[in-house]
Amino acid sequence: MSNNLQDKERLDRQIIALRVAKEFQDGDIVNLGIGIPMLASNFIPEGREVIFHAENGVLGFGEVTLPGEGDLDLVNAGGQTVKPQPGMCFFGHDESFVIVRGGFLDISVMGAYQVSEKGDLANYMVPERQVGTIGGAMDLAFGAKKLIIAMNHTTREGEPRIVKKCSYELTAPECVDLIVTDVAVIEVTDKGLVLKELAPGWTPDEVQSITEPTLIVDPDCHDIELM
Amino acid sequence: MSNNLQDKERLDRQIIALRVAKEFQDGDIVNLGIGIPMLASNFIPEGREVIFHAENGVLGFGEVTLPGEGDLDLVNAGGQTVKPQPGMCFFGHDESFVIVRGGFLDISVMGAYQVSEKGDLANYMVPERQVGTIGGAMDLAFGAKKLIIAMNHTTREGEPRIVKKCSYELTAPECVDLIVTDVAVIEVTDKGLVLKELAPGWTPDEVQSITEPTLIVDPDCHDIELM
Amino acid sequence: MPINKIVNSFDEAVADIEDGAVIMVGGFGTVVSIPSLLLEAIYRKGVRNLTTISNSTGFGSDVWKLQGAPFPEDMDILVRNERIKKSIVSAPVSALYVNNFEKLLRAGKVEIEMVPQGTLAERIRAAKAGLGGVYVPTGVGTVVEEGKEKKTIDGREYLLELPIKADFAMIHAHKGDRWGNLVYRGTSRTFNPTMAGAARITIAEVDQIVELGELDPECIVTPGVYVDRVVARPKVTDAHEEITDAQALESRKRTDQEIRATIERAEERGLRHE
Amino acid sequence: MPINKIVNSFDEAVADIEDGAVIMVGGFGTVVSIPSLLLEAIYRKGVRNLTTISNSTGFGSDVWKLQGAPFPEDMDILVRNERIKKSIVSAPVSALYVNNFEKLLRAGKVEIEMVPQGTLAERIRAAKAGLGGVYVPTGVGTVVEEGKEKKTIDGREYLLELPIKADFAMIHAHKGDRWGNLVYRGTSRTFNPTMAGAARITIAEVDQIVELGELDPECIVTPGVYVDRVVARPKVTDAHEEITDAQALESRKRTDQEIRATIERAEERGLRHE
Repeated sequence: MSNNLQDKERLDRQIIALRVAKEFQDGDIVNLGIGIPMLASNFIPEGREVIFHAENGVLGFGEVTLPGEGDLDLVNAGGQTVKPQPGMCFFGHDESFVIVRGGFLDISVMGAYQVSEKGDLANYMVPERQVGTIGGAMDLAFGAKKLIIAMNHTTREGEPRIVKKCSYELTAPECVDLIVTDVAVIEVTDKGLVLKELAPGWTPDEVQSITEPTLIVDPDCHDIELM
Repeated sequence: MSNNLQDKERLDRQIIALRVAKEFQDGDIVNLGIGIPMLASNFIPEGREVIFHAENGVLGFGEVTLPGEGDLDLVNAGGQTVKPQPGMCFFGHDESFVIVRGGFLDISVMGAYQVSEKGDLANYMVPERQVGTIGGAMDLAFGAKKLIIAMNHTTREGEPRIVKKCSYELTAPECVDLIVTDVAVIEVTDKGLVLKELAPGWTPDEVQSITEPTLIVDPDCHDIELM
Repeated sequence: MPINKIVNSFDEAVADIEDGAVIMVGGFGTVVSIPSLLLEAIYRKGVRNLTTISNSTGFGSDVWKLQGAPFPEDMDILVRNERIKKSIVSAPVSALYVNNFEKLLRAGKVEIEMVPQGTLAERIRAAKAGLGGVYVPTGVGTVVEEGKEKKTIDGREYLLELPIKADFAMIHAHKGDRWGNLVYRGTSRTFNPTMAGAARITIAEVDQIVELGELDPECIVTPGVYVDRVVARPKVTDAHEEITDAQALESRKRTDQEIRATIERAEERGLRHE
Repeated sequence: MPINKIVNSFDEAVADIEDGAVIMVGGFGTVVSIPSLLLEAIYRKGVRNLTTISNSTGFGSDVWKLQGAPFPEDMDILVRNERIKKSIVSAPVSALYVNNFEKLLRAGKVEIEMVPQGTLAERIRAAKAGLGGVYVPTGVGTVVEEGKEKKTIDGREYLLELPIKADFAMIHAHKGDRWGNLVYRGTSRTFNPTMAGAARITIAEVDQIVELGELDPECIVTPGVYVDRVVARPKVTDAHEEITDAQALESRKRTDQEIRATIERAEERGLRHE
């Protein structure tokens, strides 16, 4: 990869989250993973009502509270205190994963180490340490109707994270629907990976050069849309 | 069978229920089937605290209300309104049968058409109509720690209900622990059926004469004890 | 747009239920636990050849009218009007009398799959929970095991029981809100929360619709995520008949006398009681 | 005799837990959902070679002390003191730092069976529900399927997952009564109600013991039938630190600024936002 791409400006975490949030439709039940995904809760499109699920047993909670405020018995799956909201309800872990595995989540958003061209996901085994934490990720990957991955397009070393075949342990095969990175929005389709949107200043060729599988450039490929 | 046995005085339903209730130990979780078993709730031994379960989703309800009184949303499995009681709680059918199948019931009491010498139970298929209702009986027979059958010793026609092998469809094999009839109390053991108690005026030979399998007469066999 | 699962009429709530649909119907024995007005509405709609999943086949509205029930229909409205092709059921007939379902059964007009009550609940939950099946001990060594895979696990035999999924689940709850959150009343939960979410579309008939936030989040039994439509029963003035004091006293006296008489009879017969 | 499941001390509550016991421990990430004092008590008792079943392996009391938690112990008390022979767990290590469990793992001092979180919950429920096993889709095509029976049901592949049963389940609840009925608080239910009843003996650590009848029968989450012992935490005065208005305002301003800044940055970069 050319060094100039390494230095080229990419979207930051907040803007990735902002783009992810545009996927939330009215009435969607959404689970947000730790990290960039959780930031998306700040950017629900105006006028849409979205219900958040957290695997620790809550549906319909509100925004994250100020640090140190909030009730410790009202937290999201990342342990952040959140605000109560009308319509919210609580349940235990078995029920929480009936909701996940039973297909009641419209959208699950999580991070990834690698995504393959078939939509295989690898995000639980910490590569350099050869240990991992499956946690709720595997159930979410198998259960959610739509799985969105929010991640940086390449590793710190500049290696592609979107690969032909995952070299890390799989979280789930053929589960990813949409990949939102710091340089592009890519849809996983039966025909392959379709490049739909680009970070400002990026060209399809540049994105391709840091992506292992061949991308299908959507005829309508355009700058990332945030509205 | 001799006619004089047919005419010999037997225990009535209420007294059978009274005898059954003597089995309830302090703290037992008990499910009572429709009919004679439900009558047992009137005769909990003095000073013992027993918690009743009904498969429609309640634990810890109180006594049956007066007819026409009571709350229609607080009924036992037979549809009789019962009184609320401190400690009571409600749940749905899945949870109710987790309790049954999971082995949380100390005692289940139900009626029967036939019980075999191995403790096989037949109580769901209405013999003369060749139709039946499994209902909750099968789960209760498989799940309860102790299964007590309360029934008349013979059919209306005087045929034994305690048989070598059930001729009716089984509810569950080898599940019965104790049989309380209108003439005897019989324990199902690995060695066979043990005659433990007799209705007043009845002899072991008389009970044997209306029982198909051979009874082992307990050395301590005595009149039915109600205390 | 705010999420709003509330629909305005029972006919609207069942408008997309077609001939041949697979429907779950919540409740247990007594009519108060049953989605009576949804049952009436699909009867009115005239759909036929239904496959129904329910605990029982109903006692019929006549029984419940005698009790003064304001909404007296149960499964029998579909049974007696011959709308059912197949019934997956735990308690199809009565030991005490020949019910309408038994008549259809004898006439060869309905198919039946009888399922132990706990297995029925577990199979319905399995559908909701996205499971492929569950190994259940209930029924081993009985007619229930016919045609089922049997497996010994940890020294005990189990039957493979498959999920039961429906096109529509019709349930009854006490209160509901616009997100579909539900609470029930007393022993009337029964199969209702179990079935919520086990069908493509879950329709809840509620006594009362409340504002979002009125239901205590600690006490919501069915999370709204399982529910697609909520429809309210018309309000009824409390039709519950007041029992007069004289009647109550008389009845209580009878019960007490019976208990005392039993103990006396036992003692007369030489049975000690304390 | 009235039923009374209340025991008077944490040491008494765990007195019969022996070396080599299989124990379930409720809770999730944050310490408020965890039976901290029961964990302390079994640590004090000195038992070793435990098999533990839990969601995670703990962050350690230092983290929670910083947050001002009055009862700061989590699973780490058993991990760092090397009391665990085998851990059946969903979230054993952290992506952010090397925790004590990972150190033991690297040193070969602990065995691990890692289970997807939903499968862990379902396997625990299966034990409680008397099931022989459940077919779960999660994990097909991953390392989770190793050594497991795979079955295609209705066109989808599932893994046979077996029940996880324990000798003791240690859980945390908000309030309990002498029958063992329990209610929880907010998001602190987690694995606690799931594990209640899945062991030979279930021990509930509660914030408060209440009189029988004080808990609303419509809102009891764990029926007492699943619980064998109830033990109360000592009362604490509300240690929750009051945030000053100035701090709150400052923090709120920061968050708002960040959101606005994000949108501005997006627009500067030519990304329309509305």
